[in-house]
Amino acid sequence: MNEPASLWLLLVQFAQMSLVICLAPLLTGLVRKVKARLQRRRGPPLLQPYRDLRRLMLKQVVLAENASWLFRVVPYLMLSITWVAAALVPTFATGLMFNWTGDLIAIAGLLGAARFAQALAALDIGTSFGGIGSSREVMFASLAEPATMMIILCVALVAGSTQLSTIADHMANGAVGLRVSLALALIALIIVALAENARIPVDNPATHLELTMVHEAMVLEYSGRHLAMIDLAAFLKLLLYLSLIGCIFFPFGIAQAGAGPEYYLIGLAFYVMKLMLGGVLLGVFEMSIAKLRVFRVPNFLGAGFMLGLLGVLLLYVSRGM
Amino acid sequence: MNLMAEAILAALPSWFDPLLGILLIPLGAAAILALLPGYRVSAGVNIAASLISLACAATMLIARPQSHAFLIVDDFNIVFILLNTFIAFTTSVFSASYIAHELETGRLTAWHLRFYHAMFQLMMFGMNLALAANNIGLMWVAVELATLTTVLMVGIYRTHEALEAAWKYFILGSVGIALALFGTILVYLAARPVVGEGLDAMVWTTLVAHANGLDPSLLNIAFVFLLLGYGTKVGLAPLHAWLPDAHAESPTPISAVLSGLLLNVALYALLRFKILLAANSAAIAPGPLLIGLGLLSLIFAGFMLYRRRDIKRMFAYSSIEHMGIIVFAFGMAGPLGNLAGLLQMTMHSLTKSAIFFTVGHISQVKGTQRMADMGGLTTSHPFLGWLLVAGVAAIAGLPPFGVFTSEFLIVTTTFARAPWLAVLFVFGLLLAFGALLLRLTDVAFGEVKGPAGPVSASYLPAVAHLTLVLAAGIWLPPRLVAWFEHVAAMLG
Amino acid sequence: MNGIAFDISHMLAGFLVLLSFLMLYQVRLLPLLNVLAAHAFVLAMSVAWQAHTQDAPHLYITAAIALGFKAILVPMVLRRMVVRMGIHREIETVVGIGLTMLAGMALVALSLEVMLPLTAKAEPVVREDIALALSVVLIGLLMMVTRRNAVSQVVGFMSLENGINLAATGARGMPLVVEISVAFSVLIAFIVIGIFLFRIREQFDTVDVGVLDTFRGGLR
Amino acid sequence: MAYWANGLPAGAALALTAALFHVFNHSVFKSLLFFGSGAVLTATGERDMEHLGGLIHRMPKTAFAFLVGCAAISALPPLNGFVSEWLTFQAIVLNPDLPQWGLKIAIPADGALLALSAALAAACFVKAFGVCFLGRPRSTQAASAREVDYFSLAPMFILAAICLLAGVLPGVVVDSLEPVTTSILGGRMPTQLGDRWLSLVPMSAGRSSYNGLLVFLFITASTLIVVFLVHRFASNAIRRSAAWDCGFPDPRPETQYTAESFAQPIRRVFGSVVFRTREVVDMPLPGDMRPARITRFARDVAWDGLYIPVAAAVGAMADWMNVLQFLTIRQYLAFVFIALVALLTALALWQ
Repeated sequence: MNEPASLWLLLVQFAQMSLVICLAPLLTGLVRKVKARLQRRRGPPLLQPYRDLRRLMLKQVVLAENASWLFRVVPYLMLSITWVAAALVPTFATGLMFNWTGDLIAIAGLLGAARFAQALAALDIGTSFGGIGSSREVMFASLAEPATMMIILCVALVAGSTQLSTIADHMANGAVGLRVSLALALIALIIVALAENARIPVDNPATHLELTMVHEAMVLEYSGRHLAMIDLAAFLKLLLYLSLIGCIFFPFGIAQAGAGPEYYLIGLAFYVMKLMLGGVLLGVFEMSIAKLRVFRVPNFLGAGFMLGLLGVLLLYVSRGM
Repeated sequence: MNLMAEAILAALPSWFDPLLGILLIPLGAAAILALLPGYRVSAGVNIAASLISLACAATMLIARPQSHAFLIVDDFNIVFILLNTFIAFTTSVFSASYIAHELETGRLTAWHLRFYHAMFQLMMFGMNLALAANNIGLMWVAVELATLTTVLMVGIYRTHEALEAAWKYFILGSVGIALALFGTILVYLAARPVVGEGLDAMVWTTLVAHANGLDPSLLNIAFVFLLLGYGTKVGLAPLHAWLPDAHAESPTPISAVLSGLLLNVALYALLRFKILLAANSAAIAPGPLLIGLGLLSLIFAGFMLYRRRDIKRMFAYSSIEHMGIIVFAFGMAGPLGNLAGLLQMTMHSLTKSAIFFTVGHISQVKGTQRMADMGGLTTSHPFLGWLLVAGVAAIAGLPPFGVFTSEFLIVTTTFARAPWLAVLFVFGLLLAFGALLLRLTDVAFGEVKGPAGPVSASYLPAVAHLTLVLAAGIWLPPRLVAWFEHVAAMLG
Repeated sequence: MNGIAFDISHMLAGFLVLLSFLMLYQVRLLPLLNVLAAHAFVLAMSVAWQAHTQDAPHLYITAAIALGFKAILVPMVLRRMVVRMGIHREIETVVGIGLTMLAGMALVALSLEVMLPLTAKAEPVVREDIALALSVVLIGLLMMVTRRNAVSQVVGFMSLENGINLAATGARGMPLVVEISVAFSVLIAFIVIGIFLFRIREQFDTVDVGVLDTFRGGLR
Repeated sequence: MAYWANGLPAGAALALTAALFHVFNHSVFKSLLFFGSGAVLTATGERDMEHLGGLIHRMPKTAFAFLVGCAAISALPPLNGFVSEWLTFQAIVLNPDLPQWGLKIAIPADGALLALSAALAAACFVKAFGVCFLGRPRSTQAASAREVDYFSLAPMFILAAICLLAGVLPGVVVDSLEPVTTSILGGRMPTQLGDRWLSLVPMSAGRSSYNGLLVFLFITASTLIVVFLVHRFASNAIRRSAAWDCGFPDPRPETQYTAESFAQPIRRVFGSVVFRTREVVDMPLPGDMRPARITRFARDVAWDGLYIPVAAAVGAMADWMNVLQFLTIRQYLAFVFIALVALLTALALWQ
């Protein structure tokens, strides 16, 4: 650690971790509220996700006969991995104590691990729903992951490092200016975020229609506390992507490393405001577009991948000028 | 080693001159064999004569007889003489069992046998004379005698194809020989003003001594004629037409001798004149001519290998390909190039004759030479099949065997001096490699085709040759390398 | 070599080249054999004359061989064989007679162009002999290449061999000339016997027509 | 190679270490996976994935080791596969200002291909593990499989441990590779072990670093917290019942996803480009009782594009040359004649 491990820094780190896990359900509640409002209905209250989680936590778990130990271990794994990934992303301040443990690639890797575990759990029961869910998820991943890598490459080339906090600092105060490749990377990141979080154009989070669901198909067999953990992991993932977009592309207001507590509060305020804005935008976007056919999604994700690659190429080429 | 040498020398009677030995013994044996009726005895005499001439050649290795106007033994031709006599000996052992089988099947009658053995020894006499000749005219006559005897042997089966092959060989051979003679006359003409008229203008040693004084332009013309003349006998590409048919239609011991020995003798004659030309600074460098012909025959034979149906004809084309490689190596010249050429020639003779030994027995067992009708050899005749596989692996130039070492040396020298040439060379090698292995898999592996009866074969010669080649591939004794390097320096 | 001797040997060699051209011109087999006999006779004369001028007695033996064997014996045997075996009399040429003559002309020019600047140092008679000998050799080869009949190709080979004999004798003091000419005559003897033994009728290209179709067409 | 050619020893050392690290990793987890498949083969006598399934219930230990292998090969963070991929990415990101234009395009393309292959590997091993070990057994042998003996289990677990250790302590491996890079390239990566908390620092601390140990500790810590919280507050009642069958009570194992159907989406996305795959669906008309069939045609583009044309060219050339075997003696003589005349004219002109 770059300065003596004082209790204060540890405290800030834990504050970030707990903040992340508390805000996640609120964000999803907000998105659902916005969508309902746009459909001219009142919709569930903002805190409904918290109540759902509590209800699921207390309910009894119904396991299929064929479920193995893997099926029961996966929810815990998924929640902890996603929570670690979310904790690594700087929210209200950069340069936190554990920032150098993992960079952007580590976060992508952790998300990959969570997806890997979930796909396996889906196959465990041996019903065709799990199969359809995981095979489609794996197909989307085989396009989304390269796109993520391209975005990371692009951003790393601009900022000179793959470390998230250094990227955020560089973006915040570096004379970055408006770069075409960064814009391309942003659009690609949005496309990947939509695919990863199973939002509308790629997959409908609210549906139970066998043919269309991907994410829901994988978690069909889960119930009780397992389902609660998986839902929480999903909420965390959505929050992670929004904070990722926030800290890389809109870093204003984020507190610099080692700044006083009052900067943290300002940073926190900006962060919450960014989240709310992101949630609303996501709700509006989901309302304005219909779900793509499953085999049109590869073109959609392919476009993301191409944009990322184009961004990187532009960076390589422009640097040579 | 030299302790043992002194012991042998002391034992030898003083009058015995090994040089005359390697000439008179085959001649005498030929005369005797012409009279011997019984097959078993004549085969024995044949083997004995070859063994004695091999012994003489070996003693010559130790105690070098002094050369005179007509006969010479120097470092250069001792390599060829030793190789010739050794392979002749192993071929005579092989031909004993091969001919016995031919007698049973009735393809050859007793009268043929007498003629065959006499011609065999006469051919040996012709070749040894050609190798030992110091006088280029004498060398020409000897090569012509060897050609004549082999033509008669090619036509021994008297089938239509055999006669047609013998006829083609005869005509092309005679035209080649005639051109070579014209070349020899031109060399004499070039030497006459410098060395003076008469016999010593034809003696090779004096020619080399005065090489620089000879008229270069006349030498060039002479070399062109000699290249085309003796080149026909070496079987280089545009002049090769007689070789595949002669090999395919003649009895296998003869095709083994043809590709193992006769090609080398003709190459030896060509190299004698190359030394002459290289010694004369003003004359054109023989290198490019040799490289051109060598490369042409390598690539041509490589392509022709793919469509062959007769197994012996395929290995005949492989001989053309390897003579192309050897001539290419000597064309590259330089110490490493010549060394590689010599090594490649030795390895090729040993491997190719071993292959022909196995192919001889295979065609006897399967009763045919068409590759389509023979298959699954490693299952029907395991020892024979695996011997063939080893032989083909060696000839294709796979690593453990000596052929790979020499080809490797050639490629290194060529890459050092002319990379694009090396690319062409390697392309030719790959072509031949592909064709040979493609054919081998049909014949050696797969399900058994053709009769699978027991075969009474003498495996010893083929095994002896392949072990020698394998040994050369793994470790070359320093004395041998020094000896070859000295010869390579001579070759210029 | 005073003027007269040079002129005679030059005249004989030139006459030999003329006969070679005459051979190219022949259309029927029997007259071709007569020209061959004349060709060998002139060779014998020139060898004898060389023997006389170079006072090399052994050359007379070569002259005798050339006269007896090649001028008389071989053409006679060939003629009887052609008559008795009914070998096809008409000479089929690959390329028209006119074109072959032109090619022959070009070959003579080539050999003169190649040989003469070379042997500048040697005596004029030797240069003449070698140049003309080369042209006879080339014409002989041309004849072998452009004729379809077996016998006419053998005649081409013999004329080629005569050219080489001329060169050998022209090279003053060349040893072993006798042995070489003996070896060659043995060769020719074998060829002639070969024709008779194997009964070559139609195409020299194959032993006999029957063989033609079985062995073309990729059986090999 | 590119960095070395452009005289960047540090970058070259990093790239070479990444490559060597991956070679080491590959040998570890690939042999682990092979041991696993060997164990499955001995236990069930089956190699075809379509006949396996549900082995996790009967061979739990092999399944666990195989799972660690699959996770490692799919480059998932705590394990070693991820570290070598991470190092390779660092090498790619390292310095984009290479002079050669070709490299400017090639390096990002490399990055893209690397990412694509990592993702596809993950997909492949989800399929491998899911179809073989999870779900319900598709054949009697799979149903009656028994766990293999400890002798074959031991190597698997040792290798799995190595995977985890190399993933958690990459510094150890990188430093052991250091003599190799110095001997080959002269340059070397900064020593890793000296750094606090053993984090992997490819170039300089400021740029980027990855700490395998802490990530692993983080994951275990948060898992423990979650487990503690859930077991503390949530109910831990469990009830077993039949899986959701959406109204079609058909227990046959064939209704599960097989390896073929699992890969069908990916094949449809990538296959048409790479292997020219074409799927023909034969749907019977309504009322016609014969089963619908879907047939798939795939072509190996490399085989058709490269090998066959070369073989055909050599064959054609061989055919064309083959004519030369069947000429007449006169034509062969013509070759000799032409060669002679050509050489003589060359000499005449040359002299």
